[in-house]
Amino acid sequence: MKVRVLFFGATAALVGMRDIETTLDSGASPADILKHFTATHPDLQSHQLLIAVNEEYVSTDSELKEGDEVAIFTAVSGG
Amino acid sequence: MKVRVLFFGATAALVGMRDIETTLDSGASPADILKHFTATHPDLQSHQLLIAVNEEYVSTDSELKEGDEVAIFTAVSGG
Amino acid sequence: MDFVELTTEPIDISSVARRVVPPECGATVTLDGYVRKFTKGRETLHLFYEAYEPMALKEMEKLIEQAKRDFEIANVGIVHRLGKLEIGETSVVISVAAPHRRAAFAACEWLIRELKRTVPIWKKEVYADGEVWIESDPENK
Amino acid sequence: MDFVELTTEPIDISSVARRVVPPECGATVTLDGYVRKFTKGRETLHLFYEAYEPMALKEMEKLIEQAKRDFEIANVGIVHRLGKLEIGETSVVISVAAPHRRAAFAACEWLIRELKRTVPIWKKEVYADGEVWIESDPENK
Repeated sequence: MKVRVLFFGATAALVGMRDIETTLDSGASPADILKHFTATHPDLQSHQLLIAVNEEYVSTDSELKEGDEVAIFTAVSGG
Repeated sequence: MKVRVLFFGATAALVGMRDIETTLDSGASPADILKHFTATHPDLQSHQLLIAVNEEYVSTDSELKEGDEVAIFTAVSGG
Repeated sequence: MDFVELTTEPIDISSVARRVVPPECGATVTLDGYVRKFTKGRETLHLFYEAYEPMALKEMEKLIEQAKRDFEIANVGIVHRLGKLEIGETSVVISVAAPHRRAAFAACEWLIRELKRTVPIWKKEVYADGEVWIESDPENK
Repeated sequence: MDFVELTTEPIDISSVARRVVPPECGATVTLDGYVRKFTKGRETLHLFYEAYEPMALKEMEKLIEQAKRDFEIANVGIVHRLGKLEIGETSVVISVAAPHRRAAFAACEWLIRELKRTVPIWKKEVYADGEVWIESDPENK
Protein backbone atom coordinates (compact mmCIF):
# COMPACT_ATOMS: atom_id res chain seq x y z
CA MET A 1 0.00 0.00 0.00
CA LYS A 2 1.06 3.55 -0.66
CA VAL A 3 1.24 6.23 2.03
CA ARG A 4 2.49 9.79 1.97
CA VAL A 5 4.99 10.85 4.64
CA LEU A 6 5.29 14.50 5.69
CA PHE A 7 8.07 16.24 7.62
CA PHE A 8 8.05 19.66 9.30
CA GLY A 9 10.52 21.98 10.98
CA ALA A 10 13.36 20.01 12.55
CA THR A 11 12.41 16.67 10.92
CA ALA A 12 12.21 18.26 7.47
CA ALA A 13 15.68 19.79 8.05
CA LEU A 14 17.13 16.46 9.23
CA VAL A 15 15.80 14.22 6.44
CA GLY A 16 16.26 16.95 3.81
CA MET A 17 12.75 16.72 2.41
CA ARG A 18 9.23 17.81 3.20
CA ASP A 19 7.26 14.83 1.88
CA ILE A 20 7.70 11.48 0.16
CA GLU A 21 5.41 8.75 -1.11
CA THR A 22 6.38 5.24 -0.06
CA THR A 23 5.03 1.70 -0.52
CA LEU A 24 4.60 -0.45 2.59
CA ASP A 25 3.47 -4.01 3.31
CA SER A 26 -0.13 -4.14 4.42
CA GLY A 27 -0.42 -4.08 8.19
CA ALA A 28 2.50 -1.66 8.50
CA SER A 29 2.45 0.93 11.30
CA PRO A 30 4.02 4.37 11.79
CA ALA A 31 6.70 2.56 13.82
CA ASP A 32 7.85 0.84 10.61
CA ILE A 33 8.21 4.19 8.89
CA LEU A 34 10.09 5.63 11.85
CA LYS A 35 12.43 2.59 11.84
CA HIS A 36 13.25 3.27 8.20
CA PHE A 37 13.98 6.95 8.62
CA THR A 38 15.94 6.66 11.86
CA ALA A 39 18.14 4.09 10.03
CA THR A 40 18.77 6.41 7.09
CA HIS A 41 18.96 9.54 9.31
CA PRO A 42 20.31 8.50 12.74
CA ASP A 43 20.15 12.13 13.99
CA LEU A 44 16.36 11.69 14.28
CA GLN A 45 16.92 9.39 17.27
CA SER A 46 17.95 12.27 19.50
CA HIS A 47 14.53 13.93 19.08
CA GLN A 48 11.17 13.24 20.66
CA LEU A 49 9.12 12.36 17.57
CA LEU A 50 5.35 12.64 17.30
CA ILE A 51 3.17 11.00 14.66
CA ALA A 52 -0.08 12.15 13.10
CA VAL A 53 -2.07 10.14 10.59
CA ASN A 54 -4.55 12.06 8.47
CA GLU A 55 -4.12 15.11 10.71
CA GLU A 56 -4.80 13.30 14.00
CA TYR A 57 -2.29 12.30 16.66
CA VAL A 58 -1.87 8.49 16.78
CA SER A 59 0.37 6.04 18.63
CA THR A 60 3.24 4.58 16.63
CA ASP A 61 1.69 1.08 16.60
CA SER A 62 -1.61 2.07 14.97
CA GLU A 63 -2.37 0.31 11.67
CA LEU A 64 -1.92 2.25 8.45
CA LYS A 65 -4.08 1.92 5.35
CA GLU A 66 -3.75 2.79 1.66
CA GLY A 67 -3.57 6.52 1.01
CA ASP A 68 -2.85 7.59 4.61
CA GLU A 69 -0.95 10.82 5.21
CA VAL A 70 1.64 10.22 7.93
CA ALA A 71 3.30 13.26 9.52
CA ILE A 72 6.50 12.93 11.53
CA PHE A 73 7.52 15.90 13.65
CA THR A 74 9.24 16.99 16.84
CA ALA A 75 7.56 18.38 19.97
CA VAL A 76 5.61 21.44 18.90
CA SER A 77 6.80 24.95 19.77
CA GLY A 78 4.14 27.37 18.57
CA GLY A 79 2.69 30.17 20.67
CA MET B 1 -11.38 76.67 58.70
CA LYS B 2 -12.55 76.35 55.13
CA VAL B 3 -12.72 73.06 53.25
CA ARG B 4 -14.05 72.18 49.84
CA VAL B 5 -16.52 69.29 49.58
CA LEU B 6 -16.87 67.33 46.34
CA PHE B 7 -19.64 64.95 45.23
CA PHE B 8 -19.64 62.42 42.38
CA GLY B 9 -22.13 60.16 40.65
CA ALA B 10 -24.89 59.10 43.05
CA THR B 11 -23.92 61.58 45.79
CA ALA B 12 -23.83 64.50 43.35
CA ALA B 13 -27.30 63.48 42.11
CA LEU B 14 -28.65 63.17 45.66
CA VAL B 15 -27.35 66.48 47.05
CA GLY B 16 -27.92 68.30 43.75
CA MET B 17 -24.42 69.76 43.52
CA ARG B 18 -20.91 68.77 42.58
CA ASP B 19 -18.93 70.88 45.04
CA ILE B 20 -19.33 73.40 47.84
CA GLU B 21 -17.00 75.37 50.07
CA THR B 22 -17.86 75.25 53.76
CA THR B 23 -16.47 76.62 57.02
CA LEU B 24 -15.93 74.20 59.90
CA ASP B 25 -14.70 74.46 63.47
CA SER B 26 -11.05 73.49 63.79
CA GLY B 27 -10.70 69.82 64.71
CA ALA B 28 -13.68 68.88 62.57
CA SER B 29 -13.64 65.49 60.83
CA PRO B 30 -15.27 64.10 57.66
CA ALA B 31 -17.87 62.57 60.01
CA ASP B 32 -19.05 66.10 60.85
CA ILE B 33 -19.51 66.90 57.17
CA LEU B 34 -21.36 63.61 56.63
CA LYS B 35 -23.62 64.38 59.59
CA HIS B 36 -24.55 67.73 58.03
CA PHE B 37 -25.34 66.33 54.57
CA THR B 38 -27.20 63.24 55.77
CA ALA B 39 -29.39 65.63 57.82
CA THR B 40 -30.14 67.86 54.83
CA HIS B 41 -30.35 64.89 52.39
CA PRO B 42 -31.61 61.83 54.35
CA ASP B 43 -31.49 59.68 51.17
CA LEU B 44 -27.70 59.59 51.57
CA GLN B 45 -28.15 57.30 54.59
CA SER B 46 -29.19 54.37 52.42
CA HIS B 47 -25.82 54.39 50.65
CA GLN B 48 -22.40 53.11 51.64
CA LEU B 49 -20.39 56.35 51.63
CA LEU B 50 -16.64 56.60 51.18
CA ILE B 51 -14.48 59.58 52.01
CA ALA B 52 -11.30 60.87 50.44
CA VAL B 53 -9.31 63.84 51.66
CA ASN B 54 -6.91 65.42 49.19
CA GLU B 55 -7.36 62.45 46.84
CA GLU B 56 -6.58 59.77 49.45
CA TYR B 57 -9.02 57.43 51.18
CA VAL B 58 -9.37 58.29 54.87
CA SER B 59 -11.50 57.12 57.77
CA THR B 60 -14.38 59.38 58.73
CA ASP B 61 -12.78 60.36 62.05
CA SER B 62 -9.53 61.71 60.59
CA GLU B 63 -8.78 65.35 61.39
CA LEU B 64 -9.35 67.95 58.68
CA LYS B 65 -7.27 71.06 58.14
CA GLU B 66 -7.65 74.38 56.35
CA GLY B 67 -7.95 74.04 52.59
CA ASP B 68 -8.62 70.29 52.53
CA GLU B 69 -10.57 68.84 49.62
CA VAL B 70 -13.08 66.33 50.97
CA ALA B 71 -14.78 63.98 48.49
CA ILE B 72 -17.93 62.07 49.42
CA PHE B 73 -18.95 59.23 47.14
CA THR B 74 -20.63 55.83 46.97
CA ALA B 75 -18.91 52.46 46.41
CA VAL B 76 -17.05 52.73 43.12
CA SER B 77 -18.29 50.95 40.00
CA GLY B 78 -15.70 51.51 37.29
CA GLY B 79 -14.25 48.79 35.13
CA MET C 1 6.81 51.95 30.34
CA ASP C 2 3.74 52.02 32.59
CA PHE C 3 0.86 54.37 31.97
CA VAL C 4 -2.59 55.29 33.24
CA GLU C 5 -5.09 57.33 31.29
CA LEU C 6 -8.65 58.55 31.47
CA THR C 7 -10.19 59.36 28.12
CA THR C 8 -13.54 60.30 26.64
CA GLU C 9 -12.44 58.86 23.26
CA PRO C 10 -12.88 55.24 22.14
CA ILE C 11 -10.05 52.99 23.40
CA ASP C 12 -7.99 51.06 20.88
CA ILE C 13 -7.04 47.76 22.51
CA SER C 14 -4.00 47.12 20.30
CA SER C 15 -2.40 50.44 21.04
CA VAL C 16 -2.68 49.80 24.79
CA ALA C 17 -1.44 46.22 24.49
CA ARG C 18 1.51 47.13 22.28
CA ARG C 19 2.67 50.08 24.36
CA VAL C 20 3.57 47.81 27.29
CA VAL C 21 5.77 45.44 25.25
CA PRO C 22 9.49 45.57 26.05
CA PRO C 23 11.91 43.54 23.87
CA GLU C 24 12.88 41.09 26.61
CA CYS C 25 9.29 40.09 27.38
CA GLY C 26 7.32 37.12 26.21
CA ALA C 27 3.60 37.74 26.66
CA THR C 28 1.03 40.44 27.23
CA VAL C 29 -2.34 39.72 28.82
CA THR C 30 -5.07 42.27 28.16
CA LEU C 31 -8.43 42.66 29.84
CA ASP C 32 -11.03 44.42 27.73
CA GLY C 33 -14.14 45.35 29.71
CA TYR C 34 -17.18 46.59 27.87
CA VAL C 35 -20.77 47.64 28.25
CA ARG C 36 -23.27 44.83 28.72
CA LYS C 37 -26.66 45.04 27.10
CA PHE C 38 -28.54 43.24 29.88
CA THR C 39 -28.02 43.40 33.62
CA LYS C 40 -30.42 41.16 35.54
CA GLY C 41 -32.67 41.03 32.49
CA ARG C 42 -33.01 44.81 32.25
CA GLU C 43 -31.94 46.35 28.96
CA THR C 44 -29.30 49.06 29.15
CA LEU C 45 -29.53 51.69 26.40
CA HIS C 46 -26.14 53.19 27.12
CA LEU C 47 -23.77 53.93 29.99
CA PHE C 48 -22.14 56.96 31.45
CA TYR C 49 -18.85 56.85 33.38
CA GLU C 50 -17.69 59.59 35.73
CA ALA C 51 -14.44 59.78 37.71
CA TYR C 52 -12.82 61.77 40.47
CA GLU C 53 -10.13 62.20 37.88
CA PRO C 54 -6.93 63.16 39.73
CA MET C 55 -7.62 60.62 42.48
CA ALA C 56 -8.55 57.91 39.94
CA LEU C 57 -5.23 58.39 38.17
CA LYS C 58 -3.34 58.25 41.49
CA GLU C 59 -5.19 55.09 42.57
CA MET C 60 -4.45 53.40 39.25
CA GLU C 61 -0.77 54.30 39.61
CA LYS C 62 -0.78 52.82 43.12
CA LEU C 63 -2.28 49.59 41.79
CA ILE C 64 0.48 49.35 39.19
CA GLU C 65 3.15 49.91 41.84
CA GLN C 66 1.70 47.21 44.04
CA ALA C 67 1.27 44.78 41.12
CA LYS C 68 4.93 45.27 40.21
CA ARG C 69 5.93 44.45 43.77
CA ASP C 70 3.69 41.37 44.00
CA PHE C 71 4.05 39.83 40.52
CA GLU C 72 7.03 39.28 38.19
CA ILE C 73 5.82 41.62 35.51
CA ALA C 74 7.50 44.23 33.33
CA ASN C 75 4.99 46.91 32.29
CA VAL C 76 1.36 47.77 32.91
CA GLY C 77 -0.99 50.06 31.00
CA ILE C 78 -4.45 51.01 32.24
CA VAL C 79 -6.87 53.16 30.23
CA HIS C 80 -10.41 53.87 31.45
CA ARG C 81 -13.00 55.59 29.36
CA LEU C 82 -15.29 58.32 30.73
CA GLY C 83 -18.48 59.94 29.48
CA LYS C 84 -21.19 58.30 27.42
CA LEU C 85 -20.58 54.79 26.10
CA GLU C 86 -22.69 52.75 23.73
CA ILE C 87 -23.38 49.03 24.26
CA GLY C 88 -20.35 46.91 23.42
CA GLU C 89 -17.87 49.78 23.61
CA THR C 90 -14.74 49.23 25.68
CA SER C 91 -14.87 50.92 29.09
CA VAL C 92 -11.50 49.73 30.40
CA VAL C 93 -8.36 48.13 29.06
CA ILE C 94 -5.62 46.72 31.29
CA SER C 95 -2.51 45.31 29.60
CA VAL C 96 0.24 43.53 31.52
CA ALA C 97 3.50 42.44 29.90
CA ALA C 98 5.69 39.85 31.61
CA PRO C 99 8.60 37.55 30.78
CA HIS C 100 6.32 34.58 31.60
CA ARG C 101 2.65 34.55 30.83
CA ARG C 102 1.55 33.11 34.19
CA ALA C 103 2.51 36.28 36.05
CA ALA C 104 0.83 38.42 33.40
CA PHE C 105 -2.47 36.53 33.78
CA ALA C 106 -2.36 36.68 37.57
CA ALA C 107 -1.45 40.38 37.70
CA CYS C 108 -4.06 41.40 35.11
CA GLU C 109 -6.80 39.55 37.01
CA TRP C 110 -5.70 41.15 40.27
CA LEU C 111 -5.56 44.64 38.69
CA ILE C 112 -9.10 44.57 37.28
CA ARG C 113 -10.46 43.27 40.60
CA GLU C 114 -8.71 46.02 42.57
CA LEU C 115 -9.60 48.71 40.03
CA LYS C 116 -13.28 47.85 40.46
CA ARG C 117 -12.87 47.96 44.23
CA THR C 118 -10.79 51.09 44.78
CA VAL C 119 -10.53 53.46 41.81
CA PRO C 120 -13.04 56.35 42.14
CA ILE C 121 -14.98 55.86 38.92
CA TRP C 122 -18.74 55.36 38.79
CA LYS C 123 -21.03 54.08 36.11
CA LYS C 124 -24.60 55.07 35.44
CA GLU C 125 -26.80 52.66 33.54
CA VAL C 126 -29.43 54.35 31.40
CA TYR C 127 -32.63 52.38 30.68
CA ALA C 128 -35.72 53.21 28.63
CA ASP C 129 -37.53 54.12 31.88
CA GLY C 130 -34.81 55.72 34.00
CA GLU C 131 -31.20 55.57 35.10
CA VAL C 132 -29.26 54.19 38.07
CA TRP C 133 -25.80 54.97 39.43
CA ILE C 134 -24.24 51.56 40.08
CA GLU C 135 -22.63 51.28 43.49
CA SER C 136 -20.74 48.03 43.53
CA ASP C 137 -19.45 45.19 41.44
CA PRO C 138 -21.28 41.97 42.34
CA GLU C 139 -18.36 39.89 40.99
CA ASN C 140 -16.07 41.35 43.63
CA LYS C 141 -18.28 40.33 46.53
CA MET D 1 -18.54 33.56 16.78
CA ASP D 2 -15.40 31.46 17.23
CA PHE D 3 -12.55 31.48 14.75
CA VAL D 4 -9.10 30.06 14.14
CA GLU D 5 -6.67 31.45 11.61
CA LEU D 6 -3.12 31.02 10.41
CA THR D 7 -1.68 34.06 8.71
CA THR D 8 1.60 35.30 7.34
CA GLU D 9 0.46 38.92 7.85
CA PRO D 10 0.94 40.96 11.04
CA ILE D 11 -1.84 40.29 13.58
CA ASP D 12 -3.92 43.20 14.82
CA ILE D 13 -4.79 42.49 18.44
CA SER D 14 -7.87 44.74 18.54
CA SER D 15 -9.52 43.09 15.58
CA VAL D 16 -9.13 39.67 17.19
CA ALA D 17 -10.31 40.88 20.59
CA ARG D 18 -13.32 42.72 19.19
CA ARG D 19 -14.48 39.91 16.90
CA VAL D 20 -15.29 37.67 19.89
CA VAL D 21 -17.51 40.23 21.68
CA PRO D 22 -21.21 39.34 21.89
CA PRO D 23 -23.64 41.97 23.27
CA GLU D 24 -24.52 39.98 26.39
CA CYS D 25 -20.90 39.57 27.49
CA GLY D 26 -18.88 41.50 30.02
CA ALA D 27 -15.15 40.95 29.43
CA THR D 28 -12.62 39.73 26.93
CA VAL D 29 -9.21 38.46 27.97
CA THR D 30 -6.54 38.47 25.28
CA LEU D 31 -3.14 36.80 25.30
CA ASP D 32 -0.63 38.40 22.97
CA GLY D 33 2.52 36.30 22.53
CA TYR D 34 5.51 37.79 20.76
CA VAL D 35 9.06 37.21 19.79
CA ARG D 36 11.62 37.55 22.56
CA LYS D 37 14.97 39.10 21.87
CA PHE D 38 16.92 36.95 24.30
CA THR D 39 16.50 33.28 25.16
CA LYS D 40 18.97 32.07 27.78
CA GLY D 41 21.14 35.07 27.01
CA ARG D 42 21.44 34.30 23.29
CA GLU D 43 20.28 37.06 20.98
CA THR D 44 17.59 36.11 18.48
CA LEU D 45 17.72 38.09 15.23
CA HIS D 46 14.33 36.94 14.04
CA LEU D 47 12.00 33.92 14.12
CA PHE D 48 10.38 31.69 11.61
CA TYR D 49 7.14 29.78 12.30
CA GLU D 50 5.99 26.78 10.31
CA ALA D 51 2.77 24.76 10.73
CA TYR D 52 1.19 21.56 9.55
CA GLU D 53 -1.58 23.90 8.52
CA PRO D 54 -4.75 21.79 8.16
CA MET D 55 -3.95 19.83 11.32
CA ALA D 56 -3.04 23.00 13.24
CA LEU D 57 -6.41 24.54 12.37
CA LYS D 58 -8.22 21.33 13.44
CA GLU D 59 -6.31 21.16 16.73
CA MET D 60 -7.09 24.80 17.48
CA GLU D 61 -10.78 24.14 16.80
CA LYS D 62 -10.67 21.15 19.16
CA LEU D 63 -9.13 23.33 21.88
CA ILE D 64 -11.95 25.83 21.47
CA GLU D 65 -14.58 23.07 21.69
CA GLN D 66 -13.04 21.70 24.86
CA ALA D 67 -12.62 25.17 26.41
CA LYS D 68 -16.31 25.86 25.77
CA ARG D 69 -17.22 22.62 27.54
CA ASP D 70 -14.94 23.25 30.52
CA PHE D 71 -15.36 27.01 31.09
CA GLU D 72 -18.37 29.35 31.05
CA ILE D 73 -17.25 31.35 28.07
CA ALA D 74 -19.02 32.72 25.01
CA ASN D 75 -16.58 33.06 22.11
CA VAL D 76 -12.96 32.32 21.37
CA GLY D 77 -10.68 33.60 18.62
CA ILE D 78 -7.20 32.21 17.96
CA VAL D 79 -4.86 33.62 15.31
CA HIS D 80 -1.32 32.31 14.87
CA ARG D 81 1.20 33.90 12.60
CA LEU D 82 3.47 31.90 10.28
CA GLY D 83 6.61 32.72 8.30
CA LYS D 84 9.30 35.20 9.29
CA LEU D 85 8.71 37.40 12.34
CA GLU D 86 10.81 40.26 13.64
CA ILE D 87 11.58 40.74 17.34
CA GLY D 88 8.54 42.07 19.23
CA GLU D 89 6.04 41.08 16.57
CA THR D 90 2.99 39.16 17.72
CA SER D 91 3.16 35.43 16.99
CA VAL D 92 -0.16 34.43 18.55
CA VAL D 93 -3.32 36.10 19.81
CA ILE D 94 -5.99 34.27 21.82
CA SER D 95 -9.10 36.22 22.79
CA VAL D 96 -11.79 34.79 25.07
CA ALA D 97 -15.08 36.58 25.76
CA ALA D 98 -17.19 35.58 28.74
CA PRO D 99 -20.07 36.92 30.81
CA HIS D 100 -17.74 36.94 33.83
CA ARG D 101 -14.09 37.75 33.58
CA ARG D 102 -12.88 34.93 35.83
CA ALA D 103 -13.85 32.28 33.28
CA ALA D 104 -12.25 34.32 30.50
CA PHE D 105 -8.92 34.50 32.36
CA ALA D 106 -8.95 30.79 33.20
CA ALA D 107 -9.93 29.68 29.70
CA CYS D 108 -7.39 31.95 27.98
CA GLU D 109 -4.59 30.67 30.20
CA TRP D 110 -5.64 27.05 29.55
CA LEU D 111 -5.85 27.66 25.77
CA ILE D 112 -2.34 29.09 25.39
CA ARG D 113 -0.88 26.26 27.50
CA GLU D 114 -2.63 23.60 25.41
CA LEU D 115 -1.84 25.36 22.12
CA LYS D 116 1.87 25.26 22.98
CA ARG D 117 1.54 21.56 23.88
CA THR D 118 -0.59 20.17 21.04
CA VAL D 119 -0.94 22.42 17.99
CA PRO D 120 1.53 21.37 15.25
CA ILE D 121 3.42 24.65 14.82
CA TRP D 122 7.17 24.97 15.19
CA LYS D 123 9.41 27.94 15.66
CA LYS D 124 12.95 28.38 14.44
CA GLU D 125 15.15 30.90 16.22
CA VAL D 126 17.69 32.56 13.97
CA TYR D 127 20.91 33.85 15.61
CA ALA D 128 23.93 35.64 14.19
CA ASP D 129 25.80 32.32 14.12
CA GLY D 130 23.11 29.79 13.20
CA GLU D 131 19.54 28.71 13.72
CA VAL D 132 17.67 26.19 15.88
CA TRP D 133 14.24 24.58 15.56
CA ILE D 134 12.75 24.83 19.04
CA GLU D 135 11.23 21.59 20.26
CA SER D 136 9.41 22.37 23.47
CA ASP D 137 8.10 25.13 25.67
CA PRO D 138 9.99 25.18 28.96
CA GLU D 139 7.06 26.98 30.66
CA ASN D 140 4.82 23.99 30.01
CA LYS D 141 7.11 21.48 31.69
